[in-house]
Amino acid sequence: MTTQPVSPLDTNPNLRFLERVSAATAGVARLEMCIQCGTCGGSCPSAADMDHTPRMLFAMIRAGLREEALRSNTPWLCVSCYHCVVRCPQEVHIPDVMYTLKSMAIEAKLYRDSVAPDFSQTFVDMVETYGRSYEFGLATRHYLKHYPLRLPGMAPMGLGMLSKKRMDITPHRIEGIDQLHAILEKAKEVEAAS
Amino acid sequence: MSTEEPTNPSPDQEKIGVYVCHCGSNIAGIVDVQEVAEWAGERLKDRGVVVSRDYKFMCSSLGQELIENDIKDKGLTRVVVAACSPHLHENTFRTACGRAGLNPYLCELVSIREQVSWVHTDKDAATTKSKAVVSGGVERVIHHEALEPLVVPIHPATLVVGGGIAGIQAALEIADAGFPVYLVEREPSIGGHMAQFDKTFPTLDCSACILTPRMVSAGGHPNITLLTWSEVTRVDGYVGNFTVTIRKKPRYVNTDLCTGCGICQEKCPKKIIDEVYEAGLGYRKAVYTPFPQAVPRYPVIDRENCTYFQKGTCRACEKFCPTNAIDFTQQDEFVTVEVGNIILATGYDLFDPRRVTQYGYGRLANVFTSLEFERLSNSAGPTNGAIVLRDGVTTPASVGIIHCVGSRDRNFNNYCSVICCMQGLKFAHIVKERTGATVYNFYIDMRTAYKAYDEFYQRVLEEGTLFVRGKVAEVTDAARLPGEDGKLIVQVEDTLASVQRRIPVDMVILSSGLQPRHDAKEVAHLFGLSCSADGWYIEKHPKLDPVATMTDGIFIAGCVQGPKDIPSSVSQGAAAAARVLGRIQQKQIALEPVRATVDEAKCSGCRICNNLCPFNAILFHEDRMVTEINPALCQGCGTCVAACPAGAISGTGFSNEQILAQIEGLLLLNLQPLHATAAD
Amino acid sequence: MNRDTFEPVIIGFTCNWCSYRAADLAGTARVKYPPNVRLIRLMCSGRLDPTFVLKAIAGGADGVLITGCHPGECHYLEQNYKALRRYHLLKRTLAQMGIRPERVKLVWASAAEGVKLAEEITTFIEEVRALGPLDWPGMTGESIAVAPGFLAAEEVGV
Amino acid sequence: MNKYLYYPGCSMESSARAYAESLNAIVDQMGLVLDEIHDWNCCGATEYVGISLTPAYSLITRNLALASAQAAKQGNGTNTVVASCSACYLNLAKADHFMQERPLLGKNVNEALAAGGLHYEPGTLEIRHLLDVIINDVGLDAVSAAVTKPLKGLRVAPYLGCMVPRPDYEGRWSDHEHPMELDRLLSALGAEVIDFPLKTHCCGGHMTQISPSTAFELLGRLLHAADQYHADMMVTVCPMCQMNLDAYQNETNHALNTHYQMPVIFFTQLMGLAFGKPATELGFARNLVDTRPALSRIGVEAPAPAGPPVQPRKVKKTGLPMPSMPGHEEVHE
Repeated sequence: MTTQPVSPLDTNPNLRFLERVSAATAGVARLEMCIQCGTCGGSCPSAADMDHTPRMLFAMIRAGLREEALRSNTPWLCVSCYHCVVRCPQEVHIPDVMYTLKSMAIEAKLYRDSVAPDFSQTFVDMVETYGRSYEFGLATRHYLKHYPLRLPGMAPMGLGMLSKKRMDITPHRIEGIDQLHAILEKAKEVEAAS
Repeated sequence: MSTEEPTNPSPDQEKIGVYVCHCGSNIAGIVDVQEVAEWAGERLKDRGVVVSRDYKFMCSSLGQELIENDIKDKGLTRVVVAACSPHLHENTFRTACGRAGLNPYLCELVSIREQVSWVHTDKDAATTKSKAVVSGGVERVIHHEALEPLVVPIHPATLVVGGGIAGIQAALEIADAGFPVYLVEREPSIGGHMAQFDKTFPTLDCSACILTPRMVSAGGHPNITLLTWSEVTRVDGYVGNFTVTIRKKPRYVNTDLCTGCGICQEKCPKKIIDEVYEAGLGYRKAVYTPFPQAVPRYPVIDRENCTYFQKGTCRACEKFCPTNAIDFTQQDEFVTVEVGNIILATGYDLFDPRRVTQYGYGRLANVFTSLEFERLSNSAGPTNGAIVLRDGVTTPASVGIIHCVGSRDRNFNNYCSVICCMQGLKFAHIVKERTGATVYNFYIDMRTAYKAYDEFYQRVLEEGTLFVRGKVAEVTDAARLPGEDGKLIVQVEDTLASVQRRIPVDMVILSSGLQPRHDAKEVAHLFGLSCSADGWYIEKHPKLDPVATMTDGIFIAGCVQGPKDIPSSVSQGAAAAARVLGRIQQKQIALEPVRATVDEAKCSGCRICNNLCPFNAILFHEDRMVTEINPALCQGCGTCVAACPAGAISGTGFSNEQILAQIEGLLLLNLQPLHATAAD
Repeated sequence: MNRDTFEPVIIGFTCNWCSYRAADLAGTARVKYPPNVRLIRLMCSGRLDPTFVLKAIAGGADGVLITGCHPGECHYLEQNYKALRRYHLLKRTLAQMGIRPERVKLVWASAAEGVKLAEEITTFIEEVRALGPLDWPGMTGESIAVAPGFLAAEEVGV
Repeated sequence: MNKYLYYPGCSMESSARAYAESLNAIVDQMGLVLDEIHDWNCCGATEYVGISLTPAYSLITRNLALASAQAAKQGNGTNTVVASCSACYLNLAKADHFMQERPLLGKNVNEALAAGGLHYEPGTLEIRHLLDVIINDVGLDAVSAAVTKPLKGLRVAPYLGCMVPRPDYEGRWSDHEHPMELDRLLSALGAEVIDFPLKTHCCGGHMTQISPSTAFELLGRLLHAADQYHADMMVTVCPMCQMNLDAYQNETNHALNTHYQMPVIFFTQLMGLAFGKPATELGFARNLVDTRPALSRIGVEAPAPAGPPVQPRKVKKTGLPMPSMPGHEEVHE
């Protein structure tokens, strides 16, 4: 079951946003199949900290409330536990929709708190540079930027991780890094095109 | 005559009328019906078409008159109607022809709705295909023969399978009308699920109080032969004349001697969990009647659990039986009955909530199924109606009732189980009434659409039951907040407050959905029926023929056709009975004369066909070295027709000529040149 | 014929009890499939005389779809097995006649499988489209007149 | 001898070294040959997908492309990729699944891979998790057979986390919510396995980085439950879970004003112990929460816990019968 294409005659902007979200999601989102039962909101471990429960967010998407939806902190608090997916009676690909909303929010610069997007971006930068994640670099850069005050408290842990060889000071770069770059460049083109 | 080209009668031999139906916009919306009609009138003139019309609703009385008048005025000898599926209106148009004095079997109905307008989107292509379909119909109808229906007598007896409320109702209706009924039930007693219930919504009258009188009258009815602890093993024949074989499982109790005193059950040392009647919540003995008001009152010995059968010693029941009714030597007994009609009322199974692991049934002691709760709240149940936790003593102070368990869920069953909302409300009322506990109903949508149902919802609201709109995410015993210790925590999004809630309760009741019987498919096959993808039996027409099936003479009633509550099951039981009584009153029925016949002159006696017939309708005359087909046994499948190398066997209604001609027509080979433009 | 504009014509044989009802169901459920198929109703797939298929092919059909009840679900108990048997013989014969056997396909569809039937029809149409038009000069109805006897004769052994 | 293509994932060479070391220590006994995918790259964790779709899936799929090429080149008779890290396992499985479910994604990804001279045909590789392979290919009999030092008296809470049993596109796991695989494995090692209710609940994932309060709440729930059940340690299959529960346990204690000292270790470490390997070879030293008190119990009778462990599921025999649960017999309560 795929998202039903909206007829070109239909000027209803609500449908359009729903359609765009579905189209930008990996796999078949099935967002239009949501019956608002709240299984997702009930299952979500971080619902308490969310502006909107996932269910409500989907209702907003249907209502075409693009800005409100993209400003919501809900997608950023999704912990990708997939409880909602396996429980959803309509097989909506909930976490993947959350990923879509994140990328849309970043693109539209609509996210309110920059911690999460920055972390993702930093992580991705590391990966794009080395081909592997670089936890030490990631942690230091991220904490310096967002939790300078948390650093002292973190220090023992950080040192522990280092002393126990659970974190390397130097990054590991893959051999085919150029190949990877080529692939990612192309991927970005394709993404921009679609 | 498969080796010959169809002989095309010259136009002046036949006068064919073609009628293209708009079916409102159902067909006309996609197919240019007017063009199809005109095309047929033009291009098929030399094939014998003398009149070709399109009309808004051919099946309407006016549409039918149109045909009748043309037959009378224009002397039509053949009629082709292009409209809906023959399964819907073939009879309508045949009858119309009959009224106008044309043999009904000279009419051909071709489908341009189910097979064209409803499944295609390209108007031109759909119109073109319709032309081809009409052309096929015209070529076919030329080869139709005037036939007389086969008239067979209807045996006055009826078989009802399933002794639940639907089956009981059907059996009583027919028996009261004075005709014999065989009522077959798999369990030791009739009564079905209704016998397990405590109260019935929305009136809250006691289930047993209204059911048992019916059970008793069914059990004692002079026209009803009760066959409990029995199963149908074989069905032969066809409408009006079924031969049914029934296996009577050994009761190991001589029912002629047994008085149903119950001493054997007292004395039997073997206690087992009763998974059927007590829904696993209570115990029974190895020799048992499921419940005190059982009909018949005779117990059965459950061989798998009987100490004597398993270990060879015990025989306590036998020792103590005052009338020596215990008989360990009984064997399977097969009885064969002749019936004219069959009603299937085999009911449903409860969805097994173990599959919804997040609700914890089977892991968390105080999660109960709806059937368990019915037994729990039943004054004749394992706790004499005391609503207590699994420990058997503690009365719950708070109860959560979860709707839609296993229903409306693509992970389990897509359909709505219909009864769960009202059942949930009923449970809420009973819990409040008996325990004063705080009750929560967790629902997705409240569906109380039936007489006095929503009023009951109102009543339960007034009684102070709390409603939370949200499909429960999980039930857990992992406490983390104050007040959760030792409780079951129901975690749910309250979708109306858009907030996640954790609600601690002592007891959770799962309003489990209804499912087709585990063996529904096998049983359907046994009776030659088909199941929907979900496994429910398919009715002949969802609106206009809800209790008949595609197999003539076999009817369905109750949950076998889909989830339903008691009133609807009873209505269907009565409705099926009415259909059967109608049949019996006619005393005979006209069957499609679709039969195979052998042209002895052509039969080479090669006997290829002889071993092809599953109905043993084909017999071979050694003396004359020819094969003959018994029309009474022939079911008209045509396999022998297709196999005969000499083309000596022909199948009325589906002769080689008819089909080969239809192929020609469909491929527009019947058109004179220029047909490239006509439909390619 | 130009392959891009080639629209295959398919003749489909259906069983009155399962696949024809499946086709009806597809209709009532408004399931869509391409209009290239034209269906004929038989009482049973067992009724399918190989001549019908050869006739259709000779008459210009690019493919023939044979549908019946699932094995074990035949309304006439076991006749669909006979259809299956003939189907295999038929494919051999077609090969001998120089016709790609893939142009004939047998699928099972119960009365409840409207969607499945629609899918099967769509797939088959695409398969035949891929095979291209069947133009077989000199092939006429008469030239296959001997076929059924010979087929049936083989059937005795089967 | 079972041979597989092996995708370790970044954490195996950093935060989850203990996992890598203990796995190395047992592969031979398990008859596993893990043929590491040459020059594999990071799977992007849960970060890249939240930024850009095609690049994220191209990053993941490069590994699959390399793997299938490697398999083809060596013709080493396997098309199964084994991942030891949950997030990696899911990402690889997801890429393979979605490229089939949404052909457009497959087309785009392969267009990108082509720029690196690579191609992956979705569906050609089978992506499985290490635990799945050990349970279903090696088999519990082989595991029990290898046990020389049963973990008698060690109360363990099996903790799978999210991304192994869910979403489970291929239906490889016994259940999404309460799978029994890890329980069975640990029982086979002789440990006393708790029917841990939060077995597949969330550790917070990257919330430790972006919303610590959220993470601490979730970590707190897990530690609390494990403590309630008087677990000596939590046993996990996931580097992220282990990292969060172990490395952030102190911070969690600070944040929630609790005092948990719950060791969290990898199932492979326990397998090593049960197979008689010295603890020193199994990376126990790398844990931040001291594992010695718990380990000291193995082989010795465990002293009675302060209070009886909470066993909410005990049902009085005098009460109403419980519904039977197939396949759950071996679980301790």
